[in-house]
Amino acid sequence: MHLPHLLSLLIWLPVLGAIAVLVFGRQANTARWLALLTAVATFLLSIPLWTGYVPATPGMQFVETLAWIPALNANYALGVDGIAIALIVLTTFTSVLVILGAWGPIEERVSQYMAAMLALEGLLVGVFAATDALLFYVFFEGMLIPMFILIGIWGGPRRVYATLKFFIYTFLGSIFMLVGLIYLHMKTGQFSLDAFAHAGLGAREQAWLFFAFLIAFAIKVPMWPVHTWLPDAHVEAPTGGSVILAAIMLKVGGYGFVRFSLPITPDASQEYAWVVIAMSLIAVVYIGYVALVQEDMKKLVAYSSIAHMGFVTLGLFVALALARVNANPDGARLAVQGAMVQMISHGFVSGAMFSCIGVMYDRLHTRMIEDYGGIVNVMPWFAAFMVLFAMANCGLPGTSGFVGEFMVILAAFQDSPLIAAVAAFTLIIGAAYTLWLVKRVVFGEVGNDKVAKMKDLDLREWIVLGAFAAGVLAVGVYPKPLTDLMEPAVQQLVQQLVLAKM
Amino acid sequence: MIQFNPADLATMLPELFLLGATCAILLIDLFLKPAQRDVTHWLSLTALLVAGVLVWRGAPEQGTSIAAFNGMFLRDGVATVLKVFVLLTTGLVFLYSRDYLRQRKLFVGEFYLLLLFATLGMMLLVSAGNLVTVYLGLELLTLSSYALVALNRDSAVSSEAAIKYFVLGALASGLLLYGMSMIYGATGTLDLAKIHAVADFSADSPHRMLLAFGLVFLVVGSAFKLGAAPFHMWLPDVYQGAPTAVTLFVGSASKLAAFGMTWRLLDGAMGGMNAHWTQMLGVLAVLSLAVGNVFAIAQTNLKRMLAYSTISHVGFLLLGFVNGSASGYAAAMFYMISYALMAAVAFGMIMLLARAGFEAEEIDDFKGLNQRNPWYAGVMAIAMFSLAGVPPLFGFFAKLMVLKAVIDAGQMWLAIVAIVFAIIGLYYYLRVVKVMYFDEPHDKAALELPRDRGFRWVLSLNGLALLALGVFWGPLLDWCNSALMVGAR
Amino acid sequence: MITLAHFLTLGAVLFCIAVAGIFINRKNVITLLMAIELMLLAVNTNFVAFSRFLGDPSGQVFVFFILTVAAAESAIGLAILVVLFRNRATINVTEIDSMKG
Amino acid sequence: MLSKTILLVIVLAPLFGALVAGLLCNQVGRKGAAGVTIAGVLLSCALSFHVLYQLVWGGAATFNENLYTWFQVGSIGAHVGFLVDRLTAMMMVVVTFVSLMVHVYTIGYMAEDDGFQRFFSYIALFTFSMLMLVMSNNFLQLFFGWEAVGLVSYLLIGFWFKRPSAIFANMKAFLVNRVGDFGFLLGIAGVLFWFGSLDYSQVFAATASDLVASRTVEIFAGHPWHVATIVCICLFIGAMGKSAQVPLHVWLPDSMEGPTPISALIHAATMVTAGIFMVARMSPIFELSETALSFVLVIGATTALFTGLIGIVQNDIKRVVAYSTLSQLGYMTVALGVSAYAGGVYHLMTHAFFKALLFLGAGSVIVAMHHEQDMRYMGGLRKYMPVTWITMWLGSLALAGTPGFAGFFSKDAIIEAVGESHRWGSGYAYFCVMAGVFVTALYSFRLLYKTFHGKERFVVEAPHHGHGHHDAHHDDHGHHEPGHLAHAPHESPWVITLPLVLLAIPSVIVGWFTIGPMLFGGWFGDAIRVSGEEGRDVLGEIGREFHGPLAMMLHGFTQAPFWLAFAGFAVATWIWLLNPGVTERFKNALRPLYTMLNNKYWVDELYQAVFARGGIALGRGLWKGGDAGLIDGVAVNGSAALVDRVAATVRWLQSGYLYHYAFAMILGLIALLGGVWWVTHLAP
Amino acid sequence: MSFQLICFYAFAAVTVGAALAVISVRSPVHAALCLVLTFFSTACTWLLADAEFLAIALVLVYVGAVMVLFLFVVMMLDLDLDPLREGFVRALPVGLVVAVVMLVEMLGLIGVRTMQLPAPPEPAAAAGMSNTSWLANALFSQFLLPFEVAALILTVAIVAAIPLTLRHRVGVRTQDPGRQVRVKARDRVRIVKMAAEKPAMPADAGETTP
Repeated sequence: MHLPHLLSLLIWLPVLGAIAVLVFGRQANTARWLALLTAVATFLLSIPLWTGYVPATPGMQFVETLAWIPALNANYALGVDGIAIALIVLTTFTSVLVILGAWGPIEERVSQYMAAMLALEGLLVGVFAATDALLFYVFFEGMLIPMFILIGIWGGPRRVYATLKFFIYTFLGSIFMLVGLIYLHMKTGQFSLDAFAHAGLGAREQAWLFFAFLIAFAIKVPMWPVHTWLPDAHVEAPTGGSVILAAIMLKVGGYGFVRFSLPITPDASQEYAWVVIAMSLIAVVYIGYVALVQEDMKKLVAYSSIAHMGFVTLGLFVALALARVNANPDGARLAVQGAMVQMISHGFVSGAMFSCIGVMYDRLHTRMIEDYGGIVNVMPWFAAFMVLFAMANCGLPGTSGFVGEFMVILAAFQDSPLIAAVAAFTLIIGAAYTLWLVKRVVFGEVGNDKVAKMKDLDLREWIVLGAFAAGVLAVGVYPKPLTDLMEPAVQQLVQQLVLAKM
Repeated sequence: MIQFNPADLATMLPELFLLGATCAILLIDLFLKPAQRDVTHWLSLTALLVAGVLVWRGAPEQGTSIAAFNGMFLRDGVATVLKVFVLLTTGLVFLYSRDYLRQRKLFVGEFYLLLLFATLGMMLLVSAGNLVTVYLGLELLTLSSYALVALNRDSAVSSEAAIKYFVLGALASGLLLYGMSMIYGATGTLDLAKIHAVADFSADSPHRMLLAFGLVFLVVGSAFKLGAAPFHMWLPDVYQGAPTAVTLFVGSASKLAAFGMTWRLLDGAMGGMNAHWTQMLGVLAVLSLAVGNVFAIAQTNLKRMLAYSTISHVGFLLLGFVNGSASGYAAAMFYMISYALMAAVAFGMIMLLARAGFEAEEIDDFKGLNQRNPWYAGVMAIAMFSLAGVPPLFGFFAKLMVLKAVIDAGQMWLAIVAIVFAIIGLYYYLRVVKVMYFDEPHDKAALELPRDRGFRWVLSLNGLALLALGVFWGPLLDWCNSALMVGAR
Repeated sequence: MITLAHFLTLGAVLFCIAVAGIFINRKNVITLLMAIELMLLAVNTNFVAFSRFLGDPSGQVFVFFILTVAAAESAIGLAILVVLFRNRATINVTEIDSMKG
Repeated sequence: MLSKTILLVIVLAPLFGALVAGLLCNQVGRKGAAGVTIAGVLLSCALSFHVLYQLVWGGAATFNENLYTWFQVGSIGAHVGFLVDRLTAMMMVVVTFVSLMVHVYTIGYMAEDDGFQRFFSYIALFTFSMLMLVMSNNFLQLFFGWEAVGLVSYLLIGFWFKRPSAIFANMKAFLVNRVGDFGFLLGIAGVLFWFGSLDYSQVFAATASDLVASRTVEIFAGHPWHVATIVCICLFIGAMGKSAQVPLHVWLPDSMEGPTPISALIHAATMVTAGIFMVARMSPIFELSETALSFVLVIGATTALFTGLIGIVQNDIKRVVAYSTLSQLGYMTVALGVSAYAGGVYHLMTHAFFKALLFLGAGSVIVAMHHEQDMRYMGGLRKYMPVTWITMWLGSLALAGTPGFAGFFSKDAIIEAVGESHRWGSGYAYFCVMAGVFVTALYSFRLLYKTFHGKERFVVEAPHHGHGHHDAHHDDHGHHEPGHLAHAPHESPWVITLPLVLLAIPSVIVGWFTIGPMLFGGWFGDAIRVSGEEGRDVLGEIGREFHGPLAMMLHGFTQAPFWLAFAGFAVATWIWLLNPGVTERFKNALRPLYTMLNNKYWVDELYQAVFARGGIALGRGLWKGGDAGLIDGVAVNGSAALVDRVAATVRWLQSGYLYHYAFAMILGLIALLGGVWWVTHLAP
Repeated sequence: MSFQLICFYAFAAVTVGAALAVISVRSPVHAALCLVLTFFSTACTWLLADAEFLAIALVLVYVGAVMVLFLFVVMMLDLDLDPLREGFVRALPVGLVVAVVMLVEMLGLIGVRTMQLPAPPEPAAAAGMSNTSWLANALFSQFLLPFEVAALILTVAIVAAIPLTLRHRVGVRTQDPGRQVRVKARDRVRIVKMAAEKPAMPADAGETTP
């Protein structure tokens, strides 16, 4: 089955749904059901994307092209490869769960919340589907607006600071990229990513462009030292916002590296790979230690997100060295695959962790670790899920958290055992902060009277966490379908890296 | 001996019609009772509409320019585009301000007449083919504007704004004229095209200095009208002091005309010296960006903040000029149009919230608007995000085009400066959104909307247009491009 | 023999006096307006001189228009001044600063 | 021929049981949970025996097949598959058998615990994980099993999650293991990189290549290292974590916070020996590096002696056994270090039986004592619980290396192998293992005497209040006065004693008929490879003098180890049976030594200070200083504040004065004029 | 040095002097009068440039109309003069410096030395007409459009200035001849019929929404 304009549908269906929710969603329940319906429909529609993808055919599939701005040669051009499909399906999947998760906790201005979520979903799909740089940029930036609103309206007490910081930080990064894109347009006369990759740039140009892209995507990922917006944004965001932010929005940064930095500026990326690698490693170690001492659960998970996303950037840039310096394309593919799997996995794991925190927050209205303790006594099911996700968070084999880290470390070792050693430090520090959190929150005697009154998961929460758990385990036990999906794209990317050498 | 050519009248038909209509309204209004002022309102709108149709219908073929009255008046693509949007924004001013004026006892014929005269001046200005027409068109516009700013006679701030505007405007006119005299001296003609043709910019030319000297004054005059730093000082006070309806006009339509004037003077007449004036405008652009964005942060009055935002937008606009080629001007024009439409929404929102005795011009007056009326909060948010240049809204694409023009010109550092200030600018636009969405309202009750349904509809459409043009901005860009690619010469 | 330079210098001097006037008279709006009239006079002198030395009438025509507009401008300007005075009971520039920052 | 189906059933049966018992705990109830898991493990155990039989007597070939591909990226593939040879089969039997015993035992031990089903789920899950570990045919799956057993160990140590000490211990165990895994993972990465595959058979095949064997790498410029050394040391670091070798041994004693059955299963018999198994499995790689083996040897020897010493001063019955386990693991490691892999694995097997027995026996005592674990409040229990007493004696004799008992054969072989070895560090190791024999006997008999002999040091209170030991199970001891029991101790039910008996049998006899083939008969075949180099194959050397178990036993009586053990027995008897009061004198005489041992060489304190508190301090510093201070404070908020301040200060420029506005215009004009003048006149 | 040049210098000197006085005298009235003088003398210099029409127009328009308006306003506003002069001395140096810098730049830029052109023959005379008709020829042919616009501007000035300043004061008793003439008998006497009850409020016609 090959639906025409499937990608457009996936982008605009949620957006239209958002409008519909705003228009018809006076009643909170109408808004909820409408939003859920849209999200589920989008998710179901995204499945043919996976099943219809032909791995044997290289390049973009489900291509749609429509002239947009003829004067600039900018097109409404969509297309996906395996990497994008994986991320799109992750997006649609998570969106369903997020909307489900917001069923009870969001009581004020429900329609606006749901609409923002749906709009965000559409824009995120757009980011992953766009093959025109301008279109990409529009989606890339456009999603800041609903997120801004989400954090700002339904967020915590310092939401204004957090959301402004979030918006300005990310805007700062991306606008430098815009300059880079315009420059590339000047060179090529179009905005097609494909054309950009064949622009024939000189070393200096590449270096400038590389850093322009780096700022944009490093902030989005986020990498140390431009990460400080993330903990604040997470802490203040409502649960759904945190989930979307961690599970998908951060992926946009990693995806950007794959689509922009590596193919367009391969030489500069190679030359400055050490910068990114160093930043990634610092992210793993430094952020790991910072996460260790957090007193706010969300902040802790936010920091752990940063550390985990460090593996994504590490993998991508190690791949560069492997492909071009060490003449080890297989290692490079492993590294890129690792990075990609890590993105998907982190989508599940962080989404699940934030959902868990959301479940607790809904009951006690605090995110402070010290306010909890001994949850397992009153919420055994919840505790089971929480421990599972915690284990995934510290990369236990059998969970998705392991796969990406494993692949990246294996690949990094092929570049330099030292890099691998520093990266592998996450095994220790990651386990330390996660388990310490679990120890203080889940285990032990019932912490206080309020905890004693907590109710275990209701069906809705069970479904949300269960779905996340299924994702976590599925990828952990059998990642092959995922890696096979992405393999042609990864192979193409690595080939491009090798061939594009000046 | 140069003869009068009746065909010239046909060329000027829209202006002549508007003039005739204005005079008719002037007479009709005299006989209207205050309660019948709506007649003037609708007549004025009709006049604008008809004039717009005439502009549109009689537009010269792409790439051609029709000169009338011995080159005094030019009808070309740029003139068409700018006139259409001048008429459009003026129409918005009328539509938005009726209730506002009525509440303030300003619902008088003079408002309409002065605005129509100003429109006439703008149409003349953007069509000017001669320094004299430039000057006269400008004066027709500014004299009306002075009076409009002072329209609220009983308001101390209005008259303060008016006197500031007047004195500085007169000074700017004086400077502009001084420049014109120098240009005239160097070339012996007042016709823009002839100046361009005759002017000898070569290094050994005896007139080179005179031209350069004149050029500085022309730049200053244009910069004043646009509101570029350091010739911007009048702008915040005038924006704040003028009745919001007038601010809307000064901030949208008259900026379009100022763009037209700048383009006519700098490219039309002094195009041969663009190596010089692009440098000057580059400096002014950076200054404007800095001043506009930094000062805006400290504001609590929304109108004043928008004034500084205007200055920063003018900085962006000037960056388009820095490119010194048709694509740059097209980008600048595109930018100006986008700005005019965004400003219209912003000021329209202020008027929407205003009631008798309550100006709604403090940022805090927008507190919790989303809870009181989500729709209009959304409209305002669109305007703010658009002004900040966040895609997929119109303002972003305007910025994109200008940045592209700058980068194409090889002025990468200007582009960097521009975006750095754009980030600073983001802060104060977001603050408005923050106030509307994240703060609790002073008054929980649903917003009391003006009864003028047309106002509400048009304002909403205006806001949505920012969104729609963010998606379908190609045609407008093409229009701007085609107007300029073969425009003046 | 009167040369163009004579007139231009006169114009420049008048212009600079006008500028100085704006700088020195920081109190009185009316004097500011007069300084601006001086400036226009400088402009007009330039135009007249150029017109004469180029043998072209358009410069003088321009002066004609400038005179016309200046008259209209004065009328409006003084009207505004009157309005201001009615509202504030002063035309002292140092006191007209309710809007700033 | 081994059938894939059988192997799958062996693995999946416990998993199925675990899932049923865990996910449907409320539906299946206590009996259901116990039943389904025991059935699963029983099935596994029986089939494991079948597999062993097939391999040893049925002439079945080694099974090595991939089941499914985990991922395939380019030429790099990761699979899930089984490699079943004799080594594996032996491990499978040990694991499933001990596991089965523990399952049965648990019915009794946990009878009154709320988490009954959960416990069964965990131990069945553990069995699954351990089987995955041992049956793996590649490093990935090995690592999976490795971590999975770690996870279950984590869950089980913290089984009584209300106890602060338990949830501290489980975290500690996991983290210390993670330090080992850190090395292990790097080792795996090295294997993949340098040996080109994750598959055992391919890796081992690659070791034959000189290109790989002699390859060096400069991780730090100027210091070429053999890749085999790096890989082996990294892998062994993993083993150090899992098998609790010094200095990563600290978690094992604390793991005694878990219920006793899992101490027997996980922390004595199976999981902790995974490291030994792994090194033995990797023998072809380890054989490439003398350096790495010496490292293994020294670590193992240190562990063997010094942890045993701590065991002497412990009062908690389980901790004594735990330190004994540490020490025995050291022995196994020493065996690996001298290339006597078969010796290590053999000791692993015998140790599994008698140590499981000892733990279960200790558990039996603890149940009888109403969860009192302190030996100072025991004594004279033999008359209350004879079966436990006897089986414990048998186990202890085996542990101490009494000739004829299983432990004797395995331990003696190791000691002899060390004596035979000329590897760097073997001298030190020989001293350690010899001294260790004395120490082993000392703490073993101390335990027996303090527990079962002498006078009763507990008081039985009249049952004056109605609550039995229902909640005492997972309550800390402080609930009662120490040594005050509500009822008199009595022998445990059959579900507890039966496993004791069933474990005691192999503890006594298994050595007799296995030592010959397993140690000297090349029983393991290709599974364990020792380099043919001169003097490397120490077991082969010893094997030449081996003339059957009886001869070995008799010969044992003439050897130093026996006499050392006997000396230990004698000293123990003298001190703790005959002159109980003398201990205080010894304590005072050897105060510094005692203090040192009692504090476990202060290793815990050191780690606590450096890693735990140091890490937290570092984290706090980075957070407050780096993130909040520098990045946010200076760069982010700082620049925002700067802009704000600039905005606030430049506002006065817009003074509101008309003439200032005019000034600005004129000044701008002058500046532009000047600029133009500069450009046209002055600039070159 | 020709007579014309001497005259020019003389008028120029008066112009400059008077202009300086405009900006420096205390009283706005005096300033305005000085401005008149400036205009006069400038007009004379224009005469030297053969711009007779404009010279006369300047005097007529400015002196006759604009300056009278100025004076009228100055007197009408009845200013308190003292505070308006504060800061004069303080600002003087700044003003002087700025003016001198400006002058130097302007003269330097204009390149006065290059402008020593001798005057060509008088263009109007060369064309065989008076200055006025020379001007008029240009004005009513070439500059027809601007001329009309200029007219428009004057209209705007009226439309703008009147409503700003015109004020119907309440309570001021003035005679209005127009009304007096238009008066009708029934306006003088009105017979009021008092209704017994209060009439209903009339609908607010002007405020309805179209």
